[in-house]
Amino acid sequence: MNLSPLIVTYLSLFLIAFTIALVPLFAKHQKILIYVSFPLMSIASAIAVVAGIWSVAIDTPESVTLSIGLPDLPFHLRLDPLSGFFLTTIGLLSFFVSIYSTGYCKGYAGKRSVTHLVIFYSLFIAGMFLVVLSDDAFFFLISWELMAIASYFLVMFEDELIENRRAAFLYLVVAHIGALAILLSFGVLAGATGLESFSGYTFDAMRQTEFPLKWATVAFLLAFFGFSAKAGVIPLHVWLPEAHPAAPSNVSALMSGVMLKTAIYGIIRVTFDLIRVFPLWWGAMVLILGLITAIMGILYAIMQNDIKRMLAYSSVENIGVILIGIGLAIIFTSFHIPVLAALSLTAVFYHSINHAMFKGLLFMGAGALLHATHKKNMDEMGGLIHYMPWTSTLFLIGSISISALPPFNGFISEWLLFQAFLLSPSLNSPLLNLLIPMGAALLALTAALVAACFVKAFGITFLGHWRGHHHPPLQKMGLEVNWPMRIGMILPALMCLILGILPAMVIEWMDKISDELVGGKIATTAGAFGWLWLTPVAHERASYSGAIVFLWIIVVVMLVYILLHIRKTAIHRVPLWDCGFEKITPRMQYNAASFSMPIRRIFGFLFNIREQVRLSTSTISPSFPNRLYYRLRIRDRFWGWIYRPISESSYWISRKFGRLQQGYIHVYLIYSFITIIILLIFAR
Amino acid sequence: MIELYPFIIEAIQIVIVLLFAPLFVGWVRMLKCWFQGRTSAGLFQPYRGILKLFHKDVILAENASWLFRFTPYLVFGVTVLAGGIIPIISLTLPFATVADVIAIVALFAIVRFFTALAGMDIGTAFGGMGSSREMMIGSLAEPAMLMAIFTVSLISQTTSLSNMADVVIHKEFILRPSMAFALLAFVLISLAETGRIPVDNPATHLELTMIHEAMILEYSGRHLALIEWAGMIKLFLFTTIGIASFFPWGISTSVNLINISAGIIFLILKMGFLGIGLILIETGLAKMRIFRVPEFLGSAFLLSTLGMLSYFILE
Amino acid sequence: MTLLILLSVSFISAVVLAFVGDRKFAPEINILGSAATFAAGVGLAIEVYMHGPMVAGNKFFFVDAFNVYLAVLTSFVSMTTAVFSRRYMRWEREHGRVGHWGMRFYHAMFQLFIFAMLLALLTNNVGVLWIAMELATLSTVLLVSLYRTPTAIEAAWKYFILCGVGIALALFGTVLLYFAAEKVLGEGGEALLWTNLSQVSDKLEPTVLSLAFVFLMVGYGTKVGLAPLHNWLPDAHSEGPTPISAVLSGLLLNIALYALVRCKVLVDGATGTHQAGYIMMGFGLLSILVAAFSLLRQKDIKRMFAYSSIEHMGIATFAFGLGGQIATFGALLHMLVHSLTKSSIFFTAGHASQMHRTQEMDKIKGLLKGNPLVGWGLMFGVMAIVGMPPFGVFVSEFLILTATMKDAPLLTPLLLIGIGVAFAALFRRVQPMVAGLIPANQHPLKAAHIPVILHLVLVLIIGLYMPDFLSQWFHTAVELLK
Amino acid sequence: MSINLAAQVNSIMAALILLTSFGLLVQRRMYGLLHLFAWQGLFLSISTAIVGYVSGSHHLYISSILTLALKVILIPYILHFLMKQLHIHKEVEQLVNVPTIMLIGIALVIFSYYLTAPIRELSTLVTRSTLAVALATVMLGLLMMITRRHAVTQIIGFLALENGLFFAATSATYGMPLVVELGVALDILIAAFIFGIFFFQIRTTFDSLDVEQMTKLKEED
Repeated sequence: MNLSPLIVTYLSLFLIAFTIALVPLFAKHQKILIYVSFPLMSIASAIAVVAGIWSVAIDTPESVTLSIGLPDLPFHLRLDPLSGFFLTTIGLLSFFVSIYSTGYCKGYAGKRSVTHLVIFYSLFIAGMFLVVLSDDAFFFLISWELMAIASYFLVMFEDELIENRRAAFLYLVVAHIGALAILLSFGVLAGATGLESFSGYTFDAMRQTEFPLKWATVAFLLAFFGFSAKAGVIPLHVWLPEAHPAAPSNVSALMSGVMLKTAIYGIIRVTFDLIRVFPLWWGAMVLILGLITAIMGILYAIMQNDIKRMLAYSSVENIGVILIGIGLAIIFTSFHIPVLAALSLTAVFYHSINHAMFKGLLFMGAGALLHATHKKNMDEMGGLIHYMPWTSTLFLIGSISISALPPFNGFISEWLLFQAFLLSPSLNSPLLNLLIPMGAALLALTAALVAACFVKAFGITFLGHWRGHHHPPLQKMGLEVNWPMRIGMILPALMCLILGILPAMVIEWMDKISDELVGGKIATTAGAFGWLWLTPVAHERASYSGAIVFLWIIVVVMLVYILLHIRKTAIHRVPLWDCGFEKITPRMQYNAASFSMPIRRIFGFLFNIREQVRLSTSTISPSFPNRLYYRLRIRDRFWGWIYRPISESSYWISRKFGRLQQGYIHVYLIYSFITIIILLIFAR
Repeated sequence: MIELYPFIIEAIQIVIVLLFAPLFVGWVRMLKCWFQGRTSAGLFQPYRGILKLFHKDVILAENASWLFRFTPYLVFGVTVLAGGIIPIISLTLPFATVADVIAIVALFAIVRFFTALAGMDIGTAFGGMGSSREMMIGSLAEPAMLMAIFTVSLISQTTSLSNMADVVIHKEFILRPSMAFALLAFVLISLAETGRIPVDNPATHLELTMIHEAMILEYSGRHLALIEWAGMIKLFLFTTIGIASFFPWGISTSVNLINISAGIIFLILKMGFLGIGLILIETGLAKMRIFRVPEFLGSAFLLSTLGMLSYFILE
Repeated sequence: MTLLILLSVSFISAVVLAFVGDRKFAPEINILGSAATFAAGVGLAIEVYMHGPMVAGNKFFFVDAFNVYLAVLTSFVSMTTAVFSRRYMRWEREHGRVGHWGMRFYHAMFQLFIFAMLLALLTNNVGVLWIAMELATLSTVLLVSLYRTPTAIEAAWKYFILCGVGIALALFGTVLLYFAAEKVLGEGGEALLWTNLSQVSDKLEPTVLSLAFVFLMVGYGTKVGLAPLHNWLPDAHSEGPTPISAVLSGLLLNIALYALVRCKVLVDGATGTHQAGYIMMGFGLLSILVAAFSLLRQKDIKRMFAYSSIEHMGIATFAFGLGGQIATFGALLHMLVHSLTKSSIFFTAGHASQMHRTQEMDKIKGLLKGNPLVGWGLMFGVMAIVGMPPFGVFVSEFLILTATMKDAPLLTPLLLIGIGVAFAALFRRVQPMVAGLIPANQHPLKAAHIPVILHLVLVLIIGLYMPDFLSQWFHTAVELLK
Repeated sequence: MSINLAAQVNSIMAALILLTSFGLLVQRRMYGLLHLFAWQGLFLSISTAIVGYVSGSHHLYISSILTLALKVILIPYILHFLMKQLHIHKEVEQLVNVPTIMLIGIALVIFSYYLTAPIRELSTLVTRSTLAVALATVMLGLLMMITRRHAVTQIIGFLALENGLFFAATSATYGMPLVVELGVALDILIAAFIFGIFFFQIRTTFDSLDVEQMTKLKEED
């Protein structure tokens, strides 16, 4: 048997199955369970990465039909570059996270059973792998829901907390409704193939069918709705900031980092591979939704004080950025500009893998904080840079990357996206000519707000003084997390850097995907000046070299440092300047709420904010209040706009239906009576 | 064989950036004194200030972390890098391809990011306040800045500053409404980004009005020197970005030594005039309340977006 | 021969249990009888599978792919329910909820009920089908009031009256059917046999048949639990002993639907229009919506799952009404997986309410920790029933929904609303029951684990790997129902 | 007896059955109900016998005898016995708005006639016109169940409804196959025992046979 990417993938899947099978053996020995299963999972993920990279590189789709499934619809698997790319992304992060989990889950040992965690964690990763591999509607949905169920149980892992349960419930409901929409979308597509037999459900049959525009639109809208529900596109996002923080941090990392990407995969697969019709307004719609998602996501993120919630909202923002790219790709394809479409898609892919890396890293960092301090609220932390040097540095790298600062990776994808905006010529559509500048503007605004958000996150959490009640909380250096967790974070941090300084190579690797989907390539130009330079379209138009920026910064910093240290000047450590007060306390620091206050003021109209200030004055000197209460509550407006009405109207209908059954048998008999009379009239 | 000549020009430009930046600040301060009827400290006072700071010992707060000490170096390094990319005296810089204008904006974002973090590191109320305000201003100014430059780059169909300048130099001069909008926006943003009146006042340490100064309040000695110097370079660079995007005429388009020298002279002249313009604005306006700043920046953002829109609609 | 064994075993067991039903070994007899029935059912199925449909007993019985699969399903679920009821009823008896007579009655009626259902399935005679259906109702009516509580009696009375009226209307429909068939097939017994009717269905008088269908629809529809004729169902399910709820929900509804579908095929053949299908779709859709929204306000665990049964019967009815290869396949599959899943849910729900001494869901908590089997069983059962893959219900819902999207796309939003609301409503209630810490009012319990696990594993297997013979079966049945 | 005459007699029987149905609908006294019901059974039995005679299908005689035994003798006796046991034979049931009920009843008869009109055209049997009456009886039985609140009267309504069915089976089609009729009779017998048990259960639990009390199980809150 010749070794091929698909066979390597099998290996990975078998290893996962093996891991799950091992769990019962070690259920009694929780520590061993952790030490066995998570390393196995990381190996399995690493194997998947190999398969993914390989399959993208060789660019020959492989497919296989399993002998299980429905009678005439066995499971179809297919590994093409698109799946390969997402397999790589998912595999990479789960590789890192599995290493991290080995250390992280040790914290649970002795406190609660991790058996479920291990099983569902493995199933979750397997589900994500299978989603990108599946090649028929039925198997896709099975994998999709496997992923959803597994993550649902993971969110509910600490099920004694009512808010976790609520979050998990909300998550599952939204996910399931989304899945139903996807199902219907596949129903439309399969229906268009004729659906003479079950084989109409395969993606292959759909690929070979030309869809009439009307049905293509229905299918696209349904699929987009379904996948958006998973991806957390505003206004379908509300579950996300609830569910992602509720899960254990390693799971949050996976959920935010890669599970959302499966939805992106779904959108791309359905739009560019299955439907292959590109009306302009689809692109415009996706673009607009992406913009709204990005800007609202990051604004909500800035408002959060819970670090994991903040990260979750930031994921919403990143999904928005990715959607912007997809929207542009659709627009350009509908105008038959394959090169620009390829550029946008490349940005999409790049941002997908980037976001997987830095969001994974950041969630792992948040997990490390939780692990060490048992706190999620930024306002109770501070000064941790002294106690957790590793975590803080790695979190800083994550923050820089996500803020799209060179030379790290976040910048590359955002840069590509800006290029796509700027290269778009005057298109023959007034709407787009308005939309594209507005889009660029909002994207720029988003990028800037992200930086503000992560300055806040890092600054409040790691810098300054400890804000908690007991000060100083902890002996120095006693908090740093263990080595598996550190390695689990170091690796994605390295990936952030590598992706940031070697973009041309990465783009060359993944260029086949966009070629296959939209028939355009950028790698020949993108890498035209060697691996050092990224020139997406032409050298004259734009170029960037992450490596040189990186080297330059290092060289100059070193140079200046050395120059300034030739002549020794002393450093005097002194107490803080206290402006003449008696004593400066940690409570005088800016905290999370006050940091975001200016931005809250500016964009306040977008939120449902309730601010309460109450002074309690003593009777002796009324002009000097002895206490001041401040209360701030920020709510997602979409709750009130969409979710509450839906739930309230459901209960309203439910009450009305309840009236049907009022206990009187006579009334029930009347129903029968009326039913039969109506039907008789109808039948006559 | 890589040509050595452009690298020499690159080196010259970096030296010019390093040396001219304090000079420009000195010039502005001098002008300001004259306008306000005071005696100025002289054109070279900024050099003296920086040198003095370099010779002083560093006083560091007890709880300052490595980040606090690392920031000045990084800020300085990044700023100088930006100085090597922007076409100031010549368009044929080897470094010009390292980063385009988006990357330059991102480089300034790095500076802001780390300065803000450093401001929060010590844990004083001032530092946090400065950082918070700085990020607020930055989050509005940065997109506006990008938009303003995007407008120019849409016209020239490139985002590389050198090529943008090249196109503007060689194309026939047309009065474009989009350019006018962009220029106006750019001026507003530059004032905000470089911490000038009416957004920030670089000359005072009045507690509640500080933004940039609040963040670097705890710095001393060489750290402060680096940050101050980097700040001066930043002012200088913003001016040169403006020149390169809107008035590039005079910048050398070849590696010819005469052209380069002409470029330097043009630069000095332009800077001189821009300094006067800056002072006119600064003395004509008063410092705004902090929550008026969003309106100010918002209008800049609006203007720059209008510029881009008018490119798509009118041109 | 196997057919005779199949029917007689349950009848004989019923008679025997009527005398010894309160003894210690009675549950074992009950299990043994059901197991023998199941074995006979499997034997019959193999016969049919090998030799095709058959007619036996002087044309009195008729077995084809459609009813033999339901017969196997019926005997299987009744067997597992018998296993479940051993522990369940022992507990009930130990806690004084039923006495000697009650036990006797319970066991005898349980077997009689199975007999009635099997007779209804296997008979060739439309009239006998009706009789068997009535017998099935009558044998369970008093089981519903077994506990003699006021609500139990109320439920049983409603069940008795509503189903009695319903089934009477079905008889009227049968008479009309006979009226039409008589002209083609001549007087006498021949005119009521499926085998004959289905051959001449295109010759039957369409106006009479469409009238007949109305009566049959309302009549058997009452038994299927279709809205707005469903009102007896939640009451009867919540008040009777849990094993009875399980078989009522899992089996009786199926049988009634079976009768309905058989009639629909005849009517379709006669009228040549899709009118019967539309009526079924309408009932199905209405049931889905009514049940889904009613689910939102449930407080009683068994009552809630009774509504879920209405919803699923609605789905199956809708799919049968929709017709077409894929939808019919889906509907057949749905009947199978629904009865397996729902009975296992009732098993766990019954144990859960025994553990907490109440059927009120607000007081049931911490099942996962308290009794992992019951907790996980309930959790996975509910996951399966709401249509989460990889369980079998998902497969059928997948087929039905996609087929609907193809043939009647405008109805899918309604279906979607129904399924979505039902999903949310069920999960909202089940999650707090299984999650969390063990409450003070929870008592340990020895649960009957085999039936639960067996059912869920079967549903899982069907979802992932449907055996060939099963799909062939369904395909043959689909052909029959065309 | 000629076929024509038989048909005429049968029509009269049908009319009487319909009349008794109306009588059942408005009769307040328990005993009166019981008697009316027995009368209805008797008419049904006679009608069945006549149809049997006309059609020459002899199993209808068995049906006729069965009806006589069950509907005229056994079930009324059981009901009588139960009423005595439960001390309800003297009870008088409150009826609301008799005229309206009557009007609805008449409307139902017209409706039944309207419905069965096309079928009547098809039928070649002499008894064809009785189908409308049978349907009307069924409907009136249902109406009676809807309007009455006493358990016993509900059951009588139910049995009247079954009478209608039976009448349909015999008169519209010259009888169902014997096995079916036997089975139906058996079911009715079992049902009679079951409602007997129920009356006791309801009585002991609720102290009265008024079904209005049984409204605990409902969705409204």
